[in-house]
Order: sequence, then structure tokens, then C-alpha cells
Amino acid sequence: MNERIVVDPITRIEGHLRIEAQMDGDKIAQAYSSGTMVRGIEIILRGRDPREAWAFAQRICGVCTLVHGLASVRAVENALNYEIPPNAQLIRNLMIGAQYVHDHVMHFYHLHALDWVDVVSALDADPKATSDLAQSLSSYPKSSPGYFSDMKKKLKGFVESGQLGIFANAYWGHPAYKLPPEANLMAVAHYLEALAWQRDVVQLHTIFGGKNPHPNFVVGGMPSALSLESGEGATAVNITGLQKVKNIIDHMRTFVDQVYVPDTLAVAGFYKDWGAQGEGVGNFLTYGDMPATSMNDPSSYLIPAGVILNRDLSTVHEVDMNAADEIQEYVTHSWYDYENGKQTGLHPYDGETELNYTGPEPPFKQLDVNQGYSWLKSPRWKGKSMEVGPLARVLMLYATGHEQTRELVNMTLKTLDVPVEALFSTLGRTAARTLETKVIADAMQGWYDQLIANIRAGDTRTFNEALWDPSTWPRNARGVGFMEAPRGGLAHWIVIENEKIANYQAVVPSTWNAGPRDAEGQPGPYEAALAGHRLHDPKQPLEILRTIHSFDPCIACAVHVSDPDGEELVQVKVR
Amino acid sequence: MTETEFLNWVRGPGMQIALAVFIVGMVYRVLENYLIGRKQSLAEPRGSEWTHGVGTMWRRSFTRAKLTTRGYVTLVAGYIFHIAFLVTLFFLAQHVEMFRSLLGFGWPALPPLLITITAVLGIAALLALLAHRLTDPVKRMLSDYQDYLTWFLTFFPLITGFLLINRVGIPYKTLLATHILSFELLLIAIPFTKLSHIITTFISRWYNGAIAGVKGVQS
Amino acid sequence: MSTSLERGIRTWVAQIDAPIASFFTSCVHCGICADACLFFTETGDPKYTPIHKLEPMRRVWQQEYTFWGRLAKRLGFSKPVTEDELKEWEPLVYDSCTLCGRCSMVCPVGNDITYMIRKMREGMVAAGYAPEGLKAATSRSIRIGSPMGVRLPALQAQIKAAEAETGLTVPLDQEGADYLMLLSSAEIMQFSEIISAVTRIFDEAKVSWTLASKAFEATNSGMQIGSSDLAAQLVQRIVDAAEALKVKYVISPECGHAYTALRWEGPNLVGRAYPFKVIHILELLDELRAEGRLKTDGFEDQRVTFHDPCQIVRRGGIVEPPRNLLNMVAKDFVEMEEHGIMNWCCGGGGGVSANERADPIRRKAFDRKKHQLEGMGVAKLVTACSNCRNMLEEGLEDNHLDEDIEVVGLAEMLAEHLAVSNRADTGESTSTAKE
Amino acid sequence: MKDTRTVGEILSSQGISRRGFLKFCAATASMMAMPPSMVPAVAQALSNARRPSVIWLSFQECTGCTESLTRSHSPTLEGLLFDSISLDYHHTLQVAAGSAAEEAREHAMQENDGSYLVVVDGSIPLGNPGYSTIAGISNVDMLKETAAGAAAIVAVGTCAAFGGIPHANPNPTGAVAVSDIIKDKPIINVSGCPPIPIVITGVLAHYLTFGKVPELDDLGRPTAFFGQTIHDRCYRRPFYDKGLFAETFDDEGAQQGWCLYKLGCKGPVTYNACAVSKWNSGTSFPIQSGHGCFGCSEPDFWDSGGFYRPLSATTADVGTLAGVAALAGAAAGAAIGRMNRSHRARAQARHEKLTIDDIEES
Amino acid sequence: MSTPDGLHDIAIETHSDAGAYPATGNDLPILHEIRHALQRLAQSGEKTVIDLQAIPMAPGEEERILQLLGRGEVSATIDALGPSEVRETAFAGVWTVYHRNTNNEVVGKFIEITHCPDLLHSQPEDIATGMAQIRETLAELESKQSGDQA
Repeated sequence: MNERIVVDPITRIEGHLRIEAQMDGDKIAQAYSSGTMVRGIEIILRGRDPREAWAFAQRICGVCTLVHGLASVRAVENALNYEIPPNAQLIRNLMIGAQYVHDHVMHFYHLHALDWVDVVSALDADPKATSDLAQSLSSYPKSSPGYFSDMKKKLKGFVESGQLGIFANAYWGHPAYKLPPEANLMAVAHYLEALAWQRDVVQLHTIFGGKNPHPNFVVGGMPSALSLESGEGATAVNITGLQKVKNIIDHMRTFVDQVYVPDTLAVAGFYKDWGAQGEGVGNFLTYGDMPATSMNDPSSYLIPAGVILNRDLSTVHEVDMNAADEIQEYVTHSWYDYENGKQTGLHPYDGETELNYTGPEPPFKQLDVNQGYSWLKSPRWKGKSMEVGPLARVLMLYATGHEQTRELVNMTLKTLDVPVEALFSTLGRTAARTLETKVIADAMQGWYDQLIANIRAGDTRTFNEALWDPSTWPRNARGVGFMEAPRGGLAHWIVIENEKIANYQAVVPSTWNAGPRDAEGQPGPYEAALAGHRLHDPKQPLEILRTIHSFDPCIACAVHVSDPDGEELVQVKVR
Repeated sequence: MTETEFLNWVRGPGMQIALAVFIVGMVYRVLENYLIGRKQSLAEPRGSEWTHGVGTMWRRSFTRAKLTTRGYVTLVAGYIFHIAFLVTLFFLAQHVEMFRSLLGFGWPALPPLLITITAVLGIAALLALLAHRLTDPVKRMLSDYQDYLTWFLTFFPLITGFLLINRVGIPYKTLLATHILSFELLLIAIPFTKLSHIITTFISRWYNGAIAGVKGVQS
Repeated sequence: MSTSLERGIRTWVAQIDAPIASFFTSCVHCGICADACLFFTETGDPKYTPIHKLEPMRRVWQQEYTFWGRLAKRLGFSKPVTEDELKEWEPLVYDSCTLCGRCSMVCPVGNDITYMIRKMREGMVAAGYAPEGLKAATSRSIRIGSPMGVRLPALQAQIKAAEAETGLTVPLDQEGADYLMLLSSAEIMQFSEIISAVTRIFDEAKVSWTLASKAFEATNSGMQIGSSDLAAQLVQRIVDAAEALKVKYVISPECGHAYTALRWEGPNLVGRAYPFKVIHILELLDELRAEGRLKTDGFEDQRVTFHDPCQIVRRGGIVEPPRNLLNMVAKDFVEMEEHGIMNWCCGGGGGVSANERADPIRRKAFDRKKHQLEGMGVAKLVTACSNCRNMLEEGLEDNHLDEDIEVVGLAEMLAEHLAVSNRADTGESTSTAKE
Repeated sequence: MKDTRTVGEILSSQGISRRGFLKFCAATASMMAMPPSMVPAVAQALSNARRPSVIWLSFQECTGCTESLTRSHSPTLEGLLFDSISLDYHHTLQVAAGSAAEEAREHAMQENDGSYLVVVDGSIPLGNPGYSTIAGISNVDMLKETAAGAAAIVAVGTCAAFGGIPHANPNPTGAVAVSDIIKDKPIINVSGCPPIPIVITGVLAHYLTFGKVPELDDLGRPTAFFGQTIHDRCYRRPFYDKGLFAETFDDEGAQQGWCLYKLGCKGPVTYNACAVSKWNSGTSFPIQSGHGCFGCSEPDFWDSGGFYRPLSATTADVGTLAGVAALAGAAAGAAIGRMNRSHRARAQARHEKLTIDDIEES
Repeated sequence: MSTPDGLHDIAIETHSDAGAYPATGNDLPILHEIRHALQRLAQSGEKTVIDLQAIPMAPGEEERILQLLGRGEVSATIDALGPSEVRETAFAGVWTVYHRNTNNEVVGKFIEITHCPDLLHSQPEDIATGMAQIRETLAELESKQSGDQA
């Protein structure tokens, strides 16, 4: 049977993703990844004040809620050669770090875990045995038999109510679920724990950024003035606030060390076979981030920039984000037009696209994958498809000799008893996410200490006013703001003319990972990773979800439009 | 139109229209008058047109005459109103920000409390002037609809501004938009009404001073 | 529209200039000018508000010179100026305005209302609306040479009398004299002492001067009635005479409007600058004083005050000379509360005195002067305009104050105190001596 | 299978005492911005309230609203999920994917026809149905189909409520709000970008508790949360009243917590509960952390003239305008001025000299 | 770098005058409100509850209000759906009630002006449940006894 399996919506992700898999028997021959929603934020950005761009860009995604705001702020700062005070850099690092820890934990428990954890099976668990299991893995205090007994009781009541809500219609009992009931019960408990934990730890963003999701930034530094004259202070960043930040960092590190890392290892132990599939393209890209000093000093980055080709960790290639022939985007299979034809690739500075939906008229059953089939473009580095994200970063850290990463990776491989090749897989990707969370959570303590040291030395500057007034800017400027978002390398390219945005382009992690085929028919990482998967039951495509979720898709980010002829598009203004 | 659209409109297009009308109108108005021309006096001058003309532009802000009671009402209320209007217009922090957005530079503002007191005095003065216009035989005779219209157009921004600062019940957004609109209406009305005296009074004073100045008198 | 009305309106169109347009544009209807006008202050009638007196011309300006006015006129929305209105406005413009210029001093937006009324009268008279008395005076001026009908023989008689009184020659038609002295008919007829006075002063100061038989009359009814055409004719006579006699200066006498007509309007009326200078008698006397050529003897022992003639002081620019001169002869010289450029008019300037119809309101308006004088305790009211002098005398009489206060001409008063030098000492003949 | 137990029963079945229930009611009333005197009424209503089915539709969105939902501490998302509602369809949270997910939605619709609650986040593109599809169905079709059997609709976030960022100029996809499409159902707009976490749950709790739409303002927002401006309740208001403003983001004024008006704060024209309930368990809110309010709960806030421009500043670009206007005025004035001048010259030329005869005749 | 526990010792130059301290000025009105409520309580026994979450607060302001109210003799902790703390302030009849959820997050903050907060009273429903349980326990015990006897 050579049927086409369609999974739409792919749930437990950010945004709207559709996967079509061309089957060869029970095996996926070719997979096609389609982003099915477009908003046109880059069109909307044109002509606006570059200082405000971050707020628009931030709304690209509410999950990795700060990354686009920060990339945008950095793009403007890069274009204007705008230096920011050291405190602002440290605060940004802390916020990025908190984003990582928060986002990865939420991804693991709330978006990814239920691919591996059978909630219904948890009802058969013995609370006492669960408690034993939990205590064998970690010293986390909430592990008594009573605790798990209550949890089981609650779950039972819920399931018996008949209204399963978000757990309804899932693939419970699917043979691919391999955890024993006790592990399932423990995971369900941690699912709820993580929900409460994340509410606490986002407060780091709230202190510095005023709210979460979508905390505030400002071009030239941070808007969060330090108010330190008394314990109460006049702004959120006062002695009390900084103490709270400290507590949150402790809370994060405790949870990562005592719950997230042990759970990952425990669950992975039951799914070692997933260490041999879902690899993708074997090429990895990082832009680098979290500088100890300044974005202008790549040597101070915690995560280095570079490219790894064909699993070859011995050679790290350099990336030039301004080079016209390195990063290019293709629209051959996307619902856009290029002026010089759909076969060409364009560097984001010259990014020129035209919105042109050529897909089937909804409602439709199947996309025509020979034509455009996604709102995502296909970014390529020197013509090559690249994977970005935790795996890329961990590999880069590993390849560049980052001590802690090497220890963590080796410990993981040893604990799971898998070969190093297992990294290039669905399981490897998920494990890498966990490991880098620990690296970054640990680094946060250092940034925090440095911030306190600066304050103690009397430096309370958080903002540089020098270039705030647009009349001080050159008439023409362009720049790239990049960062390592939790889902991978993210960069925004901005062209400023006469104090206004002339062109704005975001090439985001999920565009790298989830993009469609390019002009030469090279698949994107999702498409490549899915190829070869065997499906137990085409109606319950759990296997597809596992691999797709291992990338942590963020599709609203990935879809982007920038259209010089934006004015010609339909303008519907109601109200 | 929603409140937001209303506010956005008055802050953007509305302000643009008002400023355009004001500038076009006033430049036009001044030229319309000026280009009628006047004969240069052939009489041998005793004094300078310019010195006295410019002197009168300033000098005429202060009266020399002893007036009757009715005259003093106009004078005192007039002073209070004009000073209050100018102080509130130019020295309320929010207004300084408006000017900054228009001119690209700003200046220090005065404390809101002082502005509030000034505004109250200005409002009181305007009310007194209206009452006077309605009761004083001379003013009543001189007045036509325009005098009441311009009174209202001047009063409107002051009273909406006062309510805005003091937040009396009305939703801020609507009130702010109305306040800005009232200022725009005032701007628009200036070239078409006696309000154009904000500019032409200085030209008139110059002419007055010049006419007297030729004869060697500071008028 | 009648041809005369049309002529009036056309005249306004021709007369309105940039200042007038600016003035009308600036008016805020504050009514402060009313407080500056004695016809308002003494009657309380709002129609005497100065700016109101210009209403017809304002409408012409609006309809002819402004965008909206033109549009409204074209669309038929504007109210045209009518004969009836001119009839109604005639007394406002002529009877209750002395062109004293006080309103022009108080207008907060700087309107020179007097300047406007002067132009207003141009149109009024062109349209045929002017008071009979003023018309008659103008007619006499043009046809006879003097508004009061004074002819040369009458002057000659007064010259004779003066020569008899002073023992000096009064030069007439003396070509090459430095100064051509003019007189007003009131001076010739009522205050002829002035002739003796100037003769003695000039003799003493050795001023080379003359009178002209072809142009002895200084007054200009044409300007008062508001006709530049007629005013120009009258000025032209003086210019012709001065040119014929080749004088360097023409002296404007103690007459207010004559000074304005000759000094400030004259060159514009005749269309060219004079080849001579116009000097007011007070200016000349003050110059003589400054040069030490005018010396006085003794002082007035009574309290003295000075009534500033509007056209000479406020609108003539001669503020200090009368005071300098007065201080030479008066020890107890006091100023009225509002004096100098803010003095109140006598009520009879600007042709009002020649307009019998205006008598009642003029007399009422004199109350203003009466109030000014009240409590000052002055015995002498000095002035420098024969018309003012007339009005003041009449007004004081009306108010039974003529017993207490004497009205005196300034030059005359100076002549009375003239210090006569010993001719033998100098051994020179006076300038007036025949050669 | 439909759960017919009330919230009170569910809680008591979990062994929660009446004290616990009362505490729950007090917290709920507080979170719904109700006066404490309403607690007995809330308790009464909750004793009878049943878990409603909720279908959450995500259209042109960024998932920020869902993320915000997960931040609510009172009630918590897990409390909501387990005790209060049955969230039968929600892309980001539900386990099932693809056709299984769609079946869950259809099932919930059939099972609870006429009584389920639809929550929408994201705007709906009308420019082309292909601009946003789920399971091959356009957003507008899915919204209409799902709304048909709903008891009420909650438009969560400014995108769903007012069009939001996709609707911002030039609105490339023709994005509109829920209320532009659905006209025959009660719609509660819970605006904000995203809305405050407990405002989302508070509105859901209100509907759950009382089974009806709360009092709304003229923009369809619950007055309990959107009844006052941020400025009205802002702790920095005294500085505004004193005229003390921060001039930049880290000057002394900023560190002293002075008013952010000059830095563009839109608090005075923004109706939301930020200043009172604050964000993320009352930790802070934008102004407290030094950045002015964007006005994100207001319609068209993206196009309201600049986040860093003070509210009183004009948003018009007036530099060239002033020049052009002055030139235009000069041109028109010069033209009419020349006309005036020649008008006067003509009148002067036509002037007939006035003679004494004219005077004597008149 | 020392541990930041000593944050309060950080030597930061202070640059404010106390007069400019940011305050909504809510403390006074609240105290007035409390005074009136106490009066009502004394006269008619009417209870008043003030929801602190409905009042905008500057940083530290709530702490200042609580400090003003002080601490009285009675305090109690209730463990129902997470801990709740009930405390009498230094002013008799004025109580503070803080509710926390099972994750220890504050979900409700109230000032109650009453003789005794409702939450401290045993609720009729709980009493009924208690009674039933006692009966059940008794019945169990008795049947056990009778069973023993039998």
C-alpha cells in the first residue's frame, strides 16, 4: 500500500504544522512538512520605527517568547553599532537562560512527554513502587507513596469522569508505549509539577521584563531600571526582586538536576531504539550566543558559532551571516514568488518575496508536493540543508571542547549504554535538549553573580541613551541580530533607511528544520528525519509525532513573509 | 469610529490637517493682507519706522491709558486669560512633549499643580469675558457669531484639558482625543477668524508703531 | 447702487492698504478703544466705539480683499453697503470723531483706528456723505482761500495792526526769506495777537521770515472732510507760494490739523517731497530757545497747565518742545493727569468744530476736559492750537469756568515774556528791517 | 460520556472540606475581581456549576495566549483542567494529533451541542482561505462550524478580539477578529497581547460559575478586568500628578520609579488590570519593570502612533508638511495678493478726482 | 564573589529623598476604611472584608500596610487546598487572611474586620460529615463489640 498519511494538526507544538507522509508499505518513503498559517509580520514591519520592531517581531512567537524580541533588538543594535551597558548584557543573558530552562522543561513534559508516557497506564501503577522508583532516580522530595497515591486518585477520578479533555482520543495503549505503569505515574505527576514550577520560574522574566509571555526589551539596553536604595525600592528590580531572581535560579537548577535530567535518562532508558532513527540531514549550524562581554566579542560566547557537516565533529566551519553566498532562502516549494524565478536563492538582506498561495482550495485532503506546499521557505547554508537546535549546540559545544558538555554527554551515553552515533537521532535530540538545559541553568548563576558584583561596584547603568534618538542615525544602515533560541539559531536581518525599516527578514530555527524541499529537491531536516520511519498503525501516527516533537517545532516563527509589493495585497480593515 | 481610531486620527491625520490648514491659512492670510501694499510716505521722517514699529510690537502688550471699569474688566481678564492660555499651552509637560514631536526640541515644564491653578484662572477669566461680552453694551454691539464661536473654540481646549488633568469621570481616551481635537479645531479656526490676531496683531502693531514712528512718537 | 455710493466704495477700495487690512484682520472686538474715545466715555453710547465707526469700510475690505468675503460676495451671501448705512454712519465718522488718535494708542492689537477713519472719510465724502458745515468750510477754502472766508485784505489789516503795535515790520511776500510763516484763519480773525507775538519773537531772534499773500492760510478743510484731492489743492497753494518765495522752511502755526496736513500728508498729497522743510512754530521756538536766541523774562505767577493738541503732539510728534518752552515762563507748571501723547482731545478737532450739527455732542464731550481740569487749580490753560483754544474757551464758558481759567496760546505767552535785548548794544537791525 | 457532577461534588469527592470550598470561592471571587461580599453568591453558584466542555481554536496566533493561560496561578491550569472544565480541543496541549484531534473536536461538539464554550486565539485571515488552514480546513470555516453549536465564544488575546498584529497595517492577510465573523453568539473579548493569565482564567471561571456572560464594556471586554485604565490604578500615578517623569530608561527618574509618560507609556488610555492584579502571580507589570505600557489590550494598538512617543505627542510627520503648507500658503497668498494689489490699482486708476463742485452738489 | 544572601549589605549609593518615595497613598485610606468597619462591627456586628488584591500597590506597600497593622495574639493555619494563614492584627477585630494554593502561591489576600473570620468556624456541612463519620465509626466499633460478644 502506497498511501499518503496526513497528520494535521500536529498538536503539542507552537503553531500550525502539517505532515504528509508518502508510505511505502508501513515505512515512510518521503515526508513533506508544511506550515499552514501565515500572518505577514515582516510586511507589517516595513516603514516602522526600528526601535519598535522588537515588539512586533516578538509576537512571531509566544512560546519562545523573548527570542524574536531580542534578535530584533540586536539587529537594530548591530546595524547602528549600538553598545549596551554590561548590566543590560547580563540581564539579557539571564533572561535567555531562563527562557531555555523554562521552555525546554515545558517542552519535555507538556509537549513531548506524552509521546512516550501512557497516561491511562499510570492508573495501574503501585504508588509505593512508584515512590521507590522516584527515590532511586533522584533526591527530589515529592516522592512519597502518599504523594503518588493522591496523584493516582486524582487521575482516577478524572479518567472516570469520562471527560478526558486534552487527554481524549490519544493513542493510549499503543504498543509503542513502553514505560511501566510506575514510570508513567511518576511522569504524569511531574507533568503537573512542571506546570506549577514553570509559573514560578517565568517570574524572572516578569521582574526584568514586566510580564511573561512577551517581556519587554529596549534597543540600547534593558528598560528595567535598577532601584536599589532600599529593600522595597521603586521598580521591580530592587533588592527584593534580585533576591527573588536568585531564588528562581536556585529553583530552576534544583528542578533540572533533580527532576528533568533524571526523568530524561529514565525515560530514554526504555526507548533506546529511538537512538537509531530520526537523524535528519547530519549538518548542524549554530550562530552562537550568551556573551560574557558583548555580542561583538564572539570569543566570549557560551555557545560558539559554526557549522558541522556530515556528522564530522572534527571540523567546525565558520559562518558569515553577512556573506551573500552563505545563507540563502529558497521558495521553490513555498507559496511565494521570487522576481527572478522560484529556483534562485536570496540572502535575507535582499530577501524579496511575494505571497502567492497556489495550494488547493480549502477544504482539501492532500497537498500537491510537486508545487509549493508550505508557508515556510527553505533556508540553506552554502546550498546545504542544516539542522539547528539543541543537538546542533551540544555537538558544537562538544566539538569545541566545552568541558561540562563533554562530561554530560559521556555520562549520558554511558548511563544509557548507547554508542556515540545515538546522538544523531530522535532520542539524541531530546537528550541534547536536557543536557544543554543543565549547562545553561548552571551558567545563570555566574551571570547573576557578575550582575551583583557590578551593582556592588556602583554600576547601575542598564541603558545607553547615545543612539536612542533616530536623528543620530546614518541614513542607511543594515545589520543582523542573531541568537541561539531554544529551538536553534535565530537571526533577524534589518535594513534601515531614513530612520525607518526598509526591509526586515527573520530566518528562524524552525524554518531551518521544518522547511520544505529546495530547488534541488533536498529535503529539510524534518522531512529527512521522518523518512524511513515504520508506522505501527497509520491511524495512530505516534512515531511521526515523536520525531517531529523531538525538534520542538515552532511554526508561527517559521512562517515568514516579506513582500516589497505588500501594498498590493488585499487590505481588509474591518471595524 | 472607535475610541482608539478617534484618538489615532486626531494624533495623526487630524493634527496634520489642522497644522496644514493653520500654516497654509496664516501664510496666505498674511500675504493676502501684505501684498495689497501701502504707499511709502514722502514726508521727511522724524523717526524710524523700524525702531518704533518693533518697539510697539512689544510695547503694546502693556496699556498706557486709564480705562473705565468695563475697560479694566477686559484688560485684567484678558491678561489672565492670555497668560494662562500661553502658560498651559507651553509649559504643561504633556504639551512640551507635543511640541517636541512637532519641533524636534523641548523645554522644561512647570509643575502640574501650577498649571492646574493657571488653567482654572484662565477658565474663570474666559467665563468672565463671556459674561462681559454678553452684558457690556459695547462688546455686545461689536460681537457677531464669530466672537462666540471663537470664545467656545478657545474655551473648549482649556476645559477639556482641565478635565483631562483632573480625570473627572469621562473616559480618558475619549477625553484626550476630544482635547486634541479641540486644539486642532482651534488651529483650523485661527486663519479664518479673528483668532488670526495671534500673528497679525504683531503686524498691526508694527504698522501702528511705524506710522507713529515716522513722526517720532512711540505709539 | 447709486453712482455716488459706487464712487464711495471704489474710493475705499483704492484707499484700503496693507495696514488697514491688517488692522481689520486683527480686531478682536474687545471694545477697549471705546474707553479711549471721549464721545463714548461722555455719552456711554456704544455706537461711539471707534472701531464701530468703520463698519461700512470693514465690510468693503472683507468683500473686496479677503478670500471668504469675495466668495461670499460672489455667492450673494454678503450684505452690501447701502446708502442708508452711509447716512447712519456719517455722524459717527464726522460728528463724533475728532481724529484725535487716542484710540490708536490703546488698541491692544495695535490698530491705528484714526488712520482708518481718515480713509473712511475719503469714501464717505466721495459718496457724498459729509456734514454741511464741513462742506461749506471746504468750499470756502477752495473758492475763497480760507475756511472762514478770510481774504487777503483782512490779513493785511491785521498786519497793519500788528506793525502798529510792535513797531516792527511784518514781512509779506519777502522772497529769499528763510521762513515762510503760515497762519490759521482763526488766528487771523480771533487770535490776531499771534501776529504781533511772532513778529516780536522773530525780530528778537533774528529770524528771516515772511508771510505770503498767496498762501497765508495754513488750515486744510480738504483733509478734514477727508478728500485727498481737495486737500492736495490746498497744500499745492502753499507749496507753490513757498517755491515762489524760495524759502527754506515753511512754518506751521498753532493749528493742529494744519500741521498734519502740511507736514505729514502734504508731500503725499502733492505726490512729491518738498524742496523746503516744514517746521512747527513750537519746534522752531524750541530750537531758538536751545540756541539761546529766545530769551524770556519773568514768570507766570499763577498755576499753568498745558493742553496737548492732538495733531501736534500725539499725532505730530512734538511732545517736548511745548514743555521746554513753558518751563521758560511758568514756575507752577503742572501736567494734567493724562497728558502728552495720552491727552484728551478738546472735542472739536478733525473738522468737528466746523460742523454745527455736531455742536451738542461736542459740548457734551467737553465734560471729559472739564473732569481733567477739575481740582487742578490752574488759572491758565495753555495750548498751541487755535482750534483747541476756541473749543476750550467755549467749553469753559459753557461750564462757567471761564472766569477761573484763562486760555492762552503758547507762542503768545512766550511773546509776553520775551526778553527784549538792547538794540543799541548790538547795533544791528532786525531781520525784519527793510533793506 | 458526559460528566454530570458539579464542581462542588468534584471537590468533595476529592476529600476537600467545606472550608476548602469556601476558600476556593473566596480566591475565585477575588480573581474574578468581585467584591468579597459576593463570595456567598459564588459559593452558591459553584455548588451547582458543572464542568463545561471547552473547545479552544487557534488561528493566526503566536501561542502567547496559551502560554499565558499556563501561567495562571489562580485558578491554575491544572486545577482548571481537572476540576472545572473539560478542555476537549487545544492544539498546544492536547495529546491527540491529526484526525484523532479533529475527531475529538467533532465529538465534543456533538456531545455538548448548544452548551460548549468556544475559546479562540488568533485572528482569522479573509484575504485567502489558504493563508491559514487546519486539517485542510480554512480558519473561517472552522470557526463558523465550531461556533454554530456554542453557548458563547471567548475571544482570547487582542488578535481574536480585535485583529491584533496580523490586522496591523497593511494587514497583509486580511485578518479580522472573531466578532467580525460571528454575529449570532455572545462573544467575550479578553484582550491583551497576551491577556493577563488570571484574566483568562478569571473569565472562564466566571462563565463556569454563573453560566452566563459577565458584564461587558462597549468593546465586549469584561468590565471587572477592563473597567479602569492602567493609569487610574498605577502606583506611579502620584508622580504623574506631580509632573515627575523619567526621561530615559535608566536615569534617576527611572530608578526612582517616576512616571513613564514621556517614554511613551499608554497607561492612561489602556483598559486592563495590569496595575492591580499584575503579572505572573503578582510579581510585577510592565510599568513596574520600567517599560511604558503599549496599550496591548486596546484595538489597533500596533498602529496607535509609536510605543515610545508620548501620548500627547502628535504622530504625524510634520517636518515636510510644514514646509509644503507654508509654500502652498505662500503661493496662494501671493496669487491673491497680486489680485488684491491690481484690484486696488484698478480702483485707483478709475478714481475720478473729487472736485469742490462735487461737494457742493452733494 | 560572596553569596548574594548579603544583598542588603550591598553598598549602593542612594540618591533619593524620602519625600519622593513612590506610594499610591493607599495605606491611609485603608486604615480609614478599617476604622469605619470596626465602628460598624462594634455597633451592629456587621462584618467587612477588604480584598487586598483589588488595590493597586507600589513595591513594598503591602508590607508597609501589614507593618502598620502589626501582629496580635491569634494566628491560625488552615490546611485546605493548600495552606491558609489567618492572623489577628494588633487591632482586635482586624484580621489578615492569606490563602495559598497547593503550590504555595498566594491566591487570595484579605483584611477581615470581624469577631472571628468565617473560615475558622467549623462549617455545618463539615460538621454533618463529621457526625456521619462518628456514627459510622461508632457503629463499626459497636458491631465489632457485639460481634466479639457474639
